[in-house]
Amino acid sequence: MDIINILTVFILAIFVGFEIITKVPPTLHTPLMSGSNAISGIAIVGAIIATKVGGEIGTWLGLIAVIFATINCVGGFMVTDRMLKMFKRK
Amino acid sequence: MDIINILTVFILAIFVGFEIITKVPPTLHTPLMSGSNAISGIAIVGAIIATKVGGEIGTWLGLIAVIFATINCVGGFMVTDRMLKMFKRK
Amino acid sequence: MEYTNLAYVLAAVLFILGIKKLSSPKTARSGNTIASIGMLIAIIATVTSFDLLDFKLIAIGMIIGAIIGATFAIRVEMTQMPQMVAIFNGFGGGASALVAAAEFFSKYGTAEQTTFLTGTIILSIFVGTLTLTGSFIAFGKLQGFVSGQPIVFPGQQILNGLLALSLIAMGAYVTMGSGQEMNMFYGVILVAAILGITLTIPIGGADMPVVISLLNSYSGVAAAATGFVLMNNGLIISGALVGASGLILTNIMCKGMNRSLANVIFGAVGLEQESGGGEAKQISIKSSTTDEAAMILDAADKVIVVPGYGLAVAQAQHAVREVAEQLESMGKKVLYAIHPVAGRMPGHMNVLLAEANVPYELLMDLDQINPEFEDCDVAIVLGANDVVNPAARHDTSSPIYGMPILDVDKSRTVIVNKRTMNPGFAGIQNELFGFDNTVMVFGDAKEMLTTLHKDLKEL
Amino acid sequence: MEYTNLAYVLAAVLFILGIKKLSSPKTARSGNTIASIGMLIAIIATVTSFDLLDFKLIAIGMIIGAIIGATFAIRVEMTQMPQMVAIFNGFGGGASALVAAAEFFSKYGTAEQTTFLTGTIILSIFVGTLTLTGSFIAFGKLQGFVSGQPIVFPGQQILNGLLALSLIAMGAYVTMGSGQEMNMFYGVILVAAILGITLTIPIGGADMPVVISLLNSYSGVAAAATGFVLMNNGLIISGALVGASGLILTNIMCKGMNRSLANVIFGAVGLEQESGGGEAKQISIKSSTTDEAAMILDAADKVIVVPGYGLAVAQAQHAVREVAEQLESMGKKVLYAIHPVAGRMPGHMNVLLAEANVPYELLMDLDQINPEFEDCDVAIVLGANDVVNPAARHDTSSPIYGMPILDVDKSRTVIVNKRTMNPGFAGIQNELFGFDNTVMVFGDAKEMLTTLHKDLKEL
Amino acid sequence: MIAAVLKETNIGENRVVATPQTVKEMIKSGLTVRVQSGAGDASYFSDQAYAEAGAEIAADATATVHGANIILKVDVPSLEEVEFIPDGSAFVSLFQTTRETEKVNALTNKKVTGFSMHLIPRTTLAQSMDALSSQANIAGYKSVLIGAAHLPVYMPLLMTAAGTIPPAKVLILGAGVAGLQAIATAKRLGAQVEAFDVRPEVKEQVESLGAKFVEVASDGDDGVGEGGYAKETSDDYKQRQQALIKQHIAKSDLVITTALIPGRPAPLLIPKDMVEGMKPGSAIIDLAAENGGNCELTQSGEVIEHNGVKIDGTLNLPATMQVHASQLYAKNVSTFVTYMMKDGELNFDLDDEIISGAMFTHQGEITHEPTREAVNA
Amino acid sequence: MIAAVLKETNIGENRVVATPQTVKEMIKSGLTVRVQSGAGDASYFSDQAYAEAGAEIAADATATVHGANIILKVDVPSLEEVEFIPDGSAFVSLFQTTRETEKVNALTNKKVTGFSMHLIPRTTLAQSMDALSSQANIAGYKSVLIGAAHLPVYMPLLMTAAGTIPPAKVLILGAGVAGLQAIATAKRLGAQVEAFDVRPEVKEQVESLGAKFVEVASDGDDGVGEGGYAKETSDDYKQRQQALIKQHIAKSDLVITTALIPGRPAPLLIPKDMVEGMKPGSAIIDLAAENGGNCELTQSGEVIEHNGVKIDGTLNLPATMQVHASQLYAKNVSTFVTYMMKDGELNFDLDDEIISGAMFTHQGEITHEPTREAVNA
Ligand SMILES: NC(=O)c1ccc[n+]([C@@H]2O[C@H](COP(=O)([O-])OP(=O)(O)OC[C@H]3O[C@@H](n4cnc5c(N)ncnc54)[C@H](OP(=O)(O)O)[C@@H]3O)[C@@H](O)[C@H]2O)c1
Ligand SMILES: NC(=O)c1ccc[n+]([C@@H]2O[C@H](COP(=O)([O-])OP(=O)(O)OC[C@H]3O[C@@H](n4cnc5c(N)ncnc54)[C@H](OP(=O)(O)O)[C@@H]3O)[C@@H](O)[C@H]2O)c1
Ligand SMILES: NC(=O)c1ccc[n+]([C@@H]2O[C@H](COP(=O)([O-])OP(=O)(O)OC[C@H]3O[C@@H](n4cnc5c(N)ncnc54)[C@H](O)[C@@H]3O)[C@@H](O)[C@H]2O)c1
Ligand SMILES: NC(=O)c1ccc[n+]([C@@H]2O[C@H](COP(=O)([O-])OP(=O)(O)OC[C@H]3O[C@@H](n4cnc5c(N)ncnc54)[C@H](O)[C@@H]3O)[C@@H](O)[C@H]2O)c1
Repeated sequence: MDIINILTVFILAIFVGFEIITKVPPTLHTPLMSGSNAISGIAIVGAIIATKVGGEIGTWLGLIAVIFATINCVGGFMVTDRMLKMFKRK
Repeated sequence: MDIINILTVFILAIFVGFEIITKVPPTLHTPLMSGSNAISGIAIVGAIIATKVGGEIGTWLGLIAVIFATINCVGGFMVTDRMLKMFKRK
Repeated sequence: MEYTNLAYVLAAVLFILGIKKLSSPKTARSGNTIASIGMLIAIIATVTSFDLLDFKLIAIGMIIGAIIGATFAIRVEMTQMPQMVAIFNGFGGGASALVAAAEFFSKYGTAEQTTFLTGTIILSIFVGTLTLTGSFIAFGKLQGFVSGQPIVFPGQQILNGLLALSLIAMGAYVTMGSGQEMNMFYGVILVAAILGITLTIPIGGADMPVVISLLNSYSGVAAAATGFVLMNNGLIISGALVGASGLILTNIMCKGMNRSLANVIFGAVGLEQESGGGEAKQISIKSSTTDEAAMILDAADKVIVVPGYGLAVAQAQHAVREVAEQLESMGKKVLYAIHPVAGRMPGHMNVLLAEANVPYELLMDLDQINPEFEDCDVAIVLGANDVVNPAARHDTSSPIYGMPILDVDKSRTVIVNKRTMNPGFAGIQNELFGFDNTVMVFGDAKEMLTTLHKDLKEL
Repeated sequence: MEYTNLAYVLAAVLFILGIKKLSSPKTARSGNTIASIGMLIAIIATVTSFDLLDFKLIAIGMIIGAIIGATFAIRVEMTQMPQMVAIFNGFGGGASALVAAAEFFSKYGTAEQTTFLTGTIILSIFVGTLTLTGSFIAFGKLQGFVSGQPIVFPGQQILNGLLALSLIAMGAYVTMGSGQEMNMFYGVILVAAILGITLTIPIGGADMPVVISLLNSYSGVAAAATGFVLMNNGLIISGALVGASGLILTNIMCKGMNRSLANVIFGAVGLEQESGGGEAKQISIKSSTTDEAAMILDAADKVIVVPGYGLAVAQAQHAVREVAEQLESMGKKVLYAIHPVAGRMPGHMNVLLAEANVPYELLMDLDQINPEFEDCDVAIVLGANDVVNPAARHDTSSPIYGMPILDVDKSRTVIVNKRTMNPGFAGIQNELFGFDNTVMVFGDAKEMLTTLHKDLKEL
Repeated sequence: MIAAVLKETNIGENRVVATPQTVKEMIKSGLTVRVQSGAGDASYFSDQAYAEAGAEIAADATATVHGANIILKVDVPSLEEVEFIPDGSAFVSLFQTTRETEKVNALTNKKVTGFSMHLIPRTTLAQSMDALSSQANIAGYKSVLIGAAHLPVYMPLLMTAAGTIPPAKVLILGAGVAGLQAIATAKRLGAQVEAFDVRPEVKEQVESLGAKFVEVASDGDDGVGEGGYAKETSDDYKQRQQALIKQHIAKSDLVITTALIPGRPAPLLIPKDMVEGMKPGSAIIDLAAENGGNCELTQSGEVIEHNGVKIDGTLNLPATMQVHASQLYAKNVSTFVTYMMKDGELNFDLDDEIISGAMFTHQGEITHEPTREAVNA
Repeated sequence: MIAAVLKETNIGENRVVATPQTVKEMIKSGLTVRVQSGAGDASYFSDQAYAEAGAEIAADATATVHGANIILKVDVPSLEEVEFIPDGSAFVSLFQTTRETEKVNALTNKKVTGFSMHLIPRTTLAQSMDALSSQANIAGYKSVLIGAAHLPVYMPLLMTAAGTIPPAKVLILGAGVAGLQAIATAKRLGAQVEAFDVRPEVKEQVESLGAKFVEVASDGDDGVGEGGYAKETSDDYKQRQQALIKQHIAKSDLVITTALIPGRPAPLLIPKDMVEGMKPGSAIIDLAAENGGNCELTQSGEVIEHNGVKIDGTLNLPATMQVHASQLYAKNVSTFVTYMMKDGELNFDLDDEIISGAMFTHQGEITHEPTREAVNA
């Protein structure tokens, strides 16, 4: 994978990120923030890889990273869901 | 460039395409159509490449393609500009 | 190769920004410029990236293309814009198909001819050719070369289905790559060309813009497919962009016409609606929408509202005040012209507008307002008829000859709203409706004003 | 590798869809689910793509993380949501930094340590660490561990500037790769951590949500940087997505607070605004915007409008009718509750609403309307005060004790619009404004209703 | 060419046929205008104002008409007035030609060219001369004010600390110009307004003012109607219509009747039994009182009470709003007179629809068919 | 406990102090209600309706009050009426206690507990008993109807074929309850309405009805004012205010004055010279005529004309809208009476602001300070 290619992907992803959010009612600000925060838990992918490719120190750092990233993902998605339950129409 | 990568780019570009257009006043429908049509003249890039890599038949097909694509680009952008001039506020 | 790809990404970014800007009236023109710069970058990057290019050939091709394109673009009349777009679009689709074909011929029989390659080539040729012929039919319909009426015959849908099926079969056959491929390949081209025609021909002239928009989306798809053929990021991104945004735009246009896409494409068998009514024999009118009216009003500085009996019938007094206030908030000067006999009782319009709390200061009587029409940008006539009939000024045979009327026709543009072409109280036709500077917006005054209000806000 | 990348693309698509859906109330919950499915796919793809993974270790890590995360998520009170988000976000940033660090250690000194790699590692560590410490401070502030007041000291901006400069210098040094790098590497981590703290600590509690959103965007950037480190498409796309959308969201939130981002980050030195007015001593109120009001109304089926003297002062009779009609067009039942003494003369509200042509049938007097509040979703109180003061029902010491009032507080939600917390004619405070189911929207009734009307249309 | 403006002689007639403004207009068209002293007093136009506008002021009626070519008045002339009108001159006033046959004859005998403002065609072109419209508009407006003042109840809906006041119900019978203005005025005051008229096109006009049109629901399934026969059993329809009106009258607080057809007896819309079905405290304003009234019990020129129902037959409401009534009527008349002026001369163009329409005697002949019939009857 | 409803005796007083509806309410509170036969006739409430509501019908006044604990009336009682009121009973009516001192004395002597509906405190809580508001509201409404009927011109703007009619200019002096309702009604009729009041907070209220408040522009630069002295030279200010009002009156077609302060002489707002500055054909409705009038020329109870300006001093406008006036007033009274009922007994709780506020005599003492001052003066 060359850098240009990956940059292309990066730039396009940024555009998508900019465009998908246009108008959000204020009540959804926190849930949206929380939900997209959970997505940044994608670092877990890196963490898993790190446990393998990083040597011993990598393994341990990777483990902590896995824990951290999992907290982020699991906590993030769950807390978002809790918040959103409140908005459900009766 | 592997196919997955190029697919990634393709998919992301589609998302961008879907997202960038949200609300267009009807008077801009035609200019917008015309402008984005001019962009599809990007086929000219392919046409240029074709003149080189396509052998003799490729050269000639490529030439016609270059002509076609250029008509699309040049005509498209110019006609769009003409239309848009009308909307300029006094 | 690296900087070329970088250049493509840059071009794509400019396309994205360009399209974005094109969707707002204030930035549209710069958007077009930005996109064209993107195109320039992409072309330069391509030309400079290959060493052995036949620059002369390419230059000749580009010059020829540019001359043709520019000539068309400059010569075309404003009213012919849609067909211009159609024809340009057709060329774009054609170019993609040609490139794919070139690739097919050059790789045909070599080891490089993978299934993926052939598949994308077939796709590119199919979509590109269909776009080409479809666009040309659209052009012909709008230009009057082909009947603008929907051309329908029994079994049309079935024929199209069969064509599509055979196309898929042949495409698959070619892709799988077993014997006799060349014939099949030509077959694909032929059937795609026919399908482009048969799919477009049953669609009526009024629906053409939607079809052109759809074909525009297709030409993007064709470019993207060609991109896959050539494994070229620039083509892929730009093509996908145009394909996707074109689809969205098509959808928006359909919604604007209150129809679904399927309805446009397959519903052509239905009836074309007649514009205008039977009564208006000699007058040829221009009928328009509230959108257009909103645009016209947006460009105006001084607007005069002319209420008539129809406004009262529609009970649109509040709606008209809301529109007027909206216009005022947009910085325009708005006045109301009250004709002494508008309505059905003396002072009818006063009662009506007072109910909606229109300030007395804005109401002008005939003597006050008539000089104002001279430098008025838009007069908007709402359910008034006899009181704005210019025949009263010059047609001695008219039963209202000699009655002072509101000189709305003196203003730059006149927007007239009424439900039909039926005459008013005096029972006489109104030539105003056919004037060059008059635009009719049909519909109940209240509904029309409500929509207009929305449209003005959305400008 | 190929299917892993495909899975990442799929995950990214699900993230995109998820975020999109999260921005509309109706689809938000399914959006969250979709995003979490994307995450699951990404994890499974990663885990299964390496042969020699220490599954046990990873499983342990994930279980520990999941337990901690879930416990937090379940235990937390609704009011503590923002700090929860902050702390989760910190962990995310931390994880990215850790991964980058692991990569640094493993590649340190090897041939694989290119400038690009080191540069992205430094970036990832810098942003990740800053996110970690900054988020923890934000958490502390909201949770009350650290003072919610802006903590400012002279020279703060200068200190931050110096820290940032040194960070850049050290980062560049490491990237260039000349001697003593390890120390410098630790230095980057340390300074980034400090910067996270010093940048966050001067920001007041009220502005925290904006800061959290910004840090959320940062954690996306950190993930993307890590993606570059690992040349991993999944991380890059998702990270870029979160980074960009987070920035947009931050901007939207700033606009909602009528401040610029720079103002939030650097303007902390200014004063915190007090919410509410001096007079309302004991009552703690919830102040909100027309957006919120529109959302609340959107979810309602039955709405009762309660006009008072303030509506007349604002001359908002037409505006209220427009809002009511908009609500009706959205399928809601709208009634008007007319209190016998609302306004300043008998029948004041009738005169007012008749002027705006509100149909008589919708006007309900006290006896008719009070039972209706029981199953009313939203009562919207417009410039009324005394006539909705619940003290009249129970507070024997109140000068209006015994007067029948409109029981707006019986409805599920009460939206109260007035300009300030000033009392009405009777000169007494109104406890209604502090009720749990009451939301205040401050402002002139006409302006508020006009904006509300716009917001309702834009829902 | 001299135009003479006479002072009105009828009691309660406060209007005047010309205002200083219209005097100016007539002078501009080439006429000499002579105004009888005091003609405008009741409408607060002083002799001085007329003089300033360019009129000659004449001391009395005889002096005013002396040598005049066209004589202008609001009301029908008395027989004495006809006496001193110069032979062969023209005369313009509100003239119910089919009722005042004696005076028609007198004018004919003097070879006076008589014009009645009542006879101006109701066309779009002639609207600015349409005195019937301008005066009926006033009557419609004023009738509501008077009616509202008669009522022992409020017109608008009011929700007050002492209870909720429901809006008054007002029913307008006959929705011509007067009726429509009455609708508008009653609506303004906040009443619930309904109206009825025999002309079907009026429904739309009534609704254009936000009021309800009372009509027999067209229940297509009420018997026959297949081949169309028995469809137009207008008797049955009329009866149901009557019954419906009776119902609505019974519920109404104020009924205003406007079916005044100039020159003909007013149609009877409210017989005695309907009045007796009304609530005590309600009121009827009968704008057709002059021609016999739309209500059976109406006493021309009087306000009576029957079973607690006030029935107001006051005549000539426009004269009670004399300033604007005069202004509008004078404008109608001056537009008509100047319309007939060609090159400084009065020109009775018999081919002109408006001029011949308004004319009822000319050169000793009765030119208006219905008038001739009435005179000969 | 018996409540007695008397028939009114003043000429033109069509109201009645109880309606069948309020009779029911009073009975529900534990009272026995006795109604004098014919009491409701003028307001179209029949004896039968009262009987159906549960009231006893008594043949005459003496029979009605016999043994009654509380006696209810609209108007102040005549001295004869006071005569037959049982000693020690309670009495409720609209009573200008500072003017009718003789009657106050008579009631005191009979140890009658007197309540005046005029004295009900103007608080939010007491609004449902506030007869001053309910009756002033009617007066304000009716004054515009009468005023509009007086005018020789239209109220609204009308653009017609016979010319454009400008809207009438209406000026309201005093924007209390009556004034505000007058503003609203005149606005409804389409007039251009301005108002003036001495209380500054009224400006907002006037504007809340869409009318213009007349005030001296606060031109900060008109002389001194630096250190604040000469700022409140209220004399100068007042003078400019007067001059301004004079200007506005001169331009007005209709002026309605409402500065009626119960029990006190009305302030003089329009001296003769201002009237003489008005246009002929304009009119003044003086709602304060009862207490001397806001206009110098007002003749109480009469409509006069001065230099072409009508000045209407008609008294007791609420009585001309007797159905609703009675309904509202009766509701005020019954709310007040039932408010005093505790466990089936009348309870004159002197600690209660409303009860003690409305009371002027009790157990042979005058309890209302201004009344005592007036009696002793
Ligand atoms: N002012 C008076 O006192 C008085 C009295 C009687 C008669 N007139 C006569 O009435 C006429 C008044 O002139 P005018 O221009 O006001 O009216 P008009 O000439 O009668 O024309 C009214 C127009 O409004 C349109 N219309 C009706 N309902 C509508 C609705 N719901 N939405 C939109 N348009 C609607 C009608 O066309 P569509 O059907 O195509 O919609 C009609 O052509 C004059 O001829 C005048 O002489 C006046
Ligand atoms: N009906 C009658 O006959 C009559 C007569 C006299 C007195 N009163 C008394 O008036 C009161 C009426 O009650 P109410 O609830 O109608 O009025 P209220 O209690 O006087 O309250 C009106 C509220 O409207 C707000 N307001 C003023 N202008 C506004 C604007 N432009 N936009 C938004 N809000 C505005 C004010 O708050 P902010 O200043 O914070 O905006 C005020 O608190 C009762 O106490 C009644 O007794 C009634
Ligand atoms: N061309 C113009 O500009 C113009 C101007 C004014 C009036 N007009 C027309 O003149 C005509 C008459 O107007 P007008 O106000 O003088 O009418 P009018 O005074 O003659 O009659 C009043 C109304 O009473 C109605 N009526 C008669 N008999 C009735 C009955 N038995 N029951 C119920 N209603 C009954 C009539 O239909 C009419 O609407 C209308 O058609 C009107 O449109 C035209
Ligand atoms: N609490 C309640 O709910 C309630 C109900 C009704 C009235 N009120 C209050 O009662 C008070 C009086 O109301 P009202 O209608 O009985 O008033 P009113 O009849 O006593 O007086 C009418 C108006 O005339 C004004 N006025 C007096 N002298 C004047 C002068 N020289 N020039 C101009 N204007 C002059 C007064 O300010 C008042 O507004 C007001 O404050 C009103 O708000 C309160």
